[in-house]
Amino acid sequence: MAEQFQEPVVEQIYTLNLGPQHPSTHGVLRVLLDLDGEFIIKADPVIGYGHRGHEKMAENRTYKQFMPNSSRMDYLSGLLYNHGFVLAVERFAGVEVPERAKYIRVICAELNRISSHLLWFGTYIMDLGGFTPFLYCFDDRENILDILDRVTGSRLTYSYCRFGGVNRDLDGEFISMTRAFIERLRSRWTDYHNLVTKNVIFIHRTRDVGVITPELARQYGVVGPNLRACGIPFDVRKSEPYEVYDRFDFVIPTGTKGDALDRYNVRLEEMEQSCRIIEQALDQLPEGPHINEVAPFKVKPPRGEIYFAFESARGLTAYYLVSDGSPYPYRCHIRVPSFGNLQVLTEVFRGTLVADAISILGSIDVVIPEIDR
Amino acid sequence: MGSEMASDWIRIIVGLIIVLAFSQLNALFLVWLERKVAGHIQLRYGPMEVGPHGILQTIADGIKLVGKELITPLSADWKLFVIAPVLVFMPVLVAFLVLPFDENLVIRDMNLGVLLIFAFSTLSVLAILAGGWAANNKYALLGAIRSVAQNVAYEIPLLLAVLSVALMTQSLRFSEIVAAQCRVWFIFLQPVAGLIFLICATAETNRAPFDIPEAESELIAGFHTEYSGMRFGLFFLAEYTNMFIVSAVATALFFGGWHGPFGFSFGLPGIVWFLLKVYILLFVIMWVRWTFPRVRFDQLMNFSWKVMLPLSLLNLIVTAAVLKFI
Amino acid sequence: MSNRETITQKLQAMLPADDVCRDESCQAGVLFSAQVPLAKLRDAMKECDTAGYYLESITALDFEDTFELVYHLNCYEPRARVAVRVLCGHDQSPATVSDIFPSALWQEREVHDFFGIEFVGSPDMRPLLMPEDADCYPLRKTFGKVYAYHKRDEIYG
Amino acid sequence: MSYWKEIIEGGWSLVEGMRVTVRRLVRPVVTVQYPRKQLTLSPAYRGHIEFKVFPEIGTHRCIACGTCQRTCPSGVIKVQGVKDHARAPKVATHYMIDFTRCSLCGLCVECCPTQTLKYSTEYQLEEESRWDGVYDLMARLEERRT
Repeated sequence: MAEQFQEPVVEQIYTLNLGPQHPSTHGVLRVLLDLDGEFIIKADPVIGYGHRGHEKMAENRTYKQFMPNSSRMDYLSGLLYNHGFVLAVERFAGVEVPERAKYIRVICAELNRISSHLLWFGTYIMDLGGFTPFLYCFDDRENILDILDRVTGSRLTYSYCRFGGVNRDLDGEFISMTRAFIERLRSRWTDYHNLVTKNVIFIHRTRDVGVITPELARQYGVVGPNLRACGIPFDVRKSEPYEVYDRFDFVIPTGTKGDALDRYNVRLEEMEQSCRIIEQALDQLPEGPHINEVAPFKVKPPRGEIYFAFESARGLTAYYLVSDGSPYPYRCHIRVPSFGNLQVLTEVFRGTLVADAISILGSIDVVIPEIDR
Repeated sequence: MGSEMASDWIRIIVGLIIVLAFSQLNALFLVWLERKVAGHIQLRYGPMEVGPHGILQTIADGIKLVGKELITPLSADWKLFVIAPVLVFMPVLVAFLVLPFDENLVIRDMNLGVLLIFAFSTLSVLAILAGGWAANNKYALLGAIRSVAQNVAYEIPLLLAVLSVALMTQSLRFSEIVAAQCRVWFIFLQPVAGLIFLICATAETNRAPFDIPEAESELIAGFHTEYSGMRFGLFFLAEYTNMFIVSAVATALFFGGWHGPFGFSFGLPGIVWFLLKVYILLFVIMWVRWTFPRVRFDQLMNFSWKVMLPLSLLNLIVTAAVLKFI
Repeated sequence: MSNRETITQKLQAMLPADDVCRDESCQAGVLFSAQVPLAKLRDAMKECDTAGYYLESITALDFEDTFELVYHLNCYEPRARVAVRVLCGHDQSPATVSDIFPSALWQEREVHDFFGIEFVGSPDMRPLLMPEDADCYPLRKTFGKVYAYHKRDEIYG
Repeated sequence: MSYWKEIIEGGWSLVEGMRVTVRRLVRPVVTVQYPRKQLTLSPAYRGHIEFKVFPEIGTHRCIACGTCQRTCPSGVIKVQGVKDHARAPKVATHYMIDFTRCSLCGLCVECCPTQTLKYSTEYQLEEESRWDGVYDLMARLEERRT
């Protein structure tokens, strides 16, 4: 688009208020667009409509009490956030975790990642105007939710991980359901590719749209699939393996150009990789307790701090915890991936069409409550 | 002479009443059908609660729409704003006058019938422009502008496609065009024109994947963002009635109108064949809508000017040449 | 030489040995932590920028005696995270780094929202997450219900 | 040439897409008509909390220790108990939860020293006012026993 874009005549510019109530801003994002015709001159995202003060809440709660909050920041990958927070505190306070619990967590976290990506896939096509793939994805996602519901008892905000293990043990039914799901998901790829990936309209809507160069990604701290789409194989699961991720064989999918189509392909491939991780974890799943029964009831990490990074569905997420030795964190900061991923849009939007802006916003996969915290 | 005039008038008045009743009921049915088709494509039921399989759902929705407050935004140009939904519906009704439902079931078989339909269906874009403009909303205005550009772009290949049919029959009268297809439908003789016509007709009626004037994920609802209640309902009904008309025209021009396939009628009356084909085409339009993502505005224009227009011109030239030398 | 070695050497050359700390095991998630004086913040960040690092997060800690700004930087290498820590008195204003890392702009706005720390030279200090008319700094320990308000040494000493 | 190729390939990709949707059109639907047909709940379903009834004593075992009250992140629980006489164990008399603010984390169930709490499987919880979301677990227990 950029070559067609010419410097505008100032008088022709008008402001369009995209959101906060708009069908495709995924929550309560508001973007002030300065437009020349349908070309975007300047974009100014306004966030904060969903600010709940999680960081302040953390200071007034014990670590255990903050645990349910963690899955409410990014409601699409709640279990991953939950997992990350529990891992951070465990490493901070030195809580032992049984092997089986580690595998259970990885399995559930990867299932959650697939469900998050599936939802993204559906809503992204819906942003582009195709309604039907959305429902197909929900059909598949419903399966994951059923599986997770079976073990966690909840469908969205799981609060499943505990310091020293997980809430509830897996049963045989769970394992067979998961294996059946993976098989089913793999059988659906052909349909998805025929319906969406190969579709000429879809390709034209996404190819060369919203290109994020590696340098731009670095400047804005873009992480996750968006970063991998521009060709940098950076994944916390590989670079700083936490839990048992170093025992699994999976690859980091990367793109080449960093456009919306690459981001799409990377996410689709990531789902397949998650399936592989789950399969390996199910094969290796050891017997044993699912929770460390002797874990202290009240977690009191020693004085100091920890910065724990993990890979959520949207990229590198980190909990920064400072403890004064009491059961309450002195400071809890959450580094969220969507923050940088959204901020880069001020740069990427420039010179694109309104329709492209929607496509780019969708392809970035932001979850607004995660940014607002 | 006098009695003939009178019978003509009676015919027109009765026809108009039937048209009004039919078009409304048909639009209601189409809305239901669309929701059912969408539902089953998406592995869900669609409306199920009101009436058997939800057949009365749209009537309930219509009653709800009638009961709703008609909101006129303060900053709107209210005269235009109020008149636009009426304007959008009028040309739709006129088009019914010349549709050949059966050999003798035409309200008025004009010798310029084809031209009349396209002349009037172009008018609806004016109403959309008026509505979008009068609402004084940027999304509505963007939608209206897109709609005008799109209609202008797709009108030309559409007419060129029709023209190649008209060349073959040497007539713009529907009854003659249909009569010429009693053995072979024109879709087999003019496949390119037929395809162009279908694509352009989808674009003309603002249906997905060409629904950029409405584009709910970009422009919220495009030109009817600010409309509420039955004013919105009129836009909605007009859209579905328009769909019916383009399908009917396509049936008459390319799919043999009231004729059965290859001259076999299987004992069915013409109107059954006609409506059957129309509803199959309508189903295809819905099927397309629930399959594809929306094209981008500039791509839509490119597609029209760079693909559709050259193709339709080429088709016209080839048709003319073939007719000349054979 | 890898990015992490470059930046370690550069920062070690820039700062006295007491102020830097390297932890190969990354137990606290950070490979290299540098206590940078307020005046040298921009220099340190520029070094990070040229070394190919990206800015991961900016956050502040409120202590009884001072604010502490913590900049976490990372590059696309395993275990390479760098923390740049700056003590910033309650009445001091650090310089902005938003011209070095564009991503700092929003993060500084967020810190400003929550702690009321002004960043000198920032082009845009409008509230980001807080409402436009907010007149409080919620993450300061003087706001709302607070369990503990320590001096810095009580935690890190 | 690439012009024609793109048109034909693009057109074919659209046909492929339409084949996918039409195949789904004739497949059985996956949704259920909710109020008429309901799915079975998962065995782990976490609703609001409820007292377990222990068959050997025929009632709950809550000793009103207040651990759940202190553990609850949202401050949802209010529990009170009495002792019959100075040496007797404490027995809960009132147990109220404000379900409108509950975040269903399940910490109360886990921290209970007598294991007397469980998750309810009720999920159709439509109420008329906010106050209807405040549940008296004792009253509910009585209701279930009778």
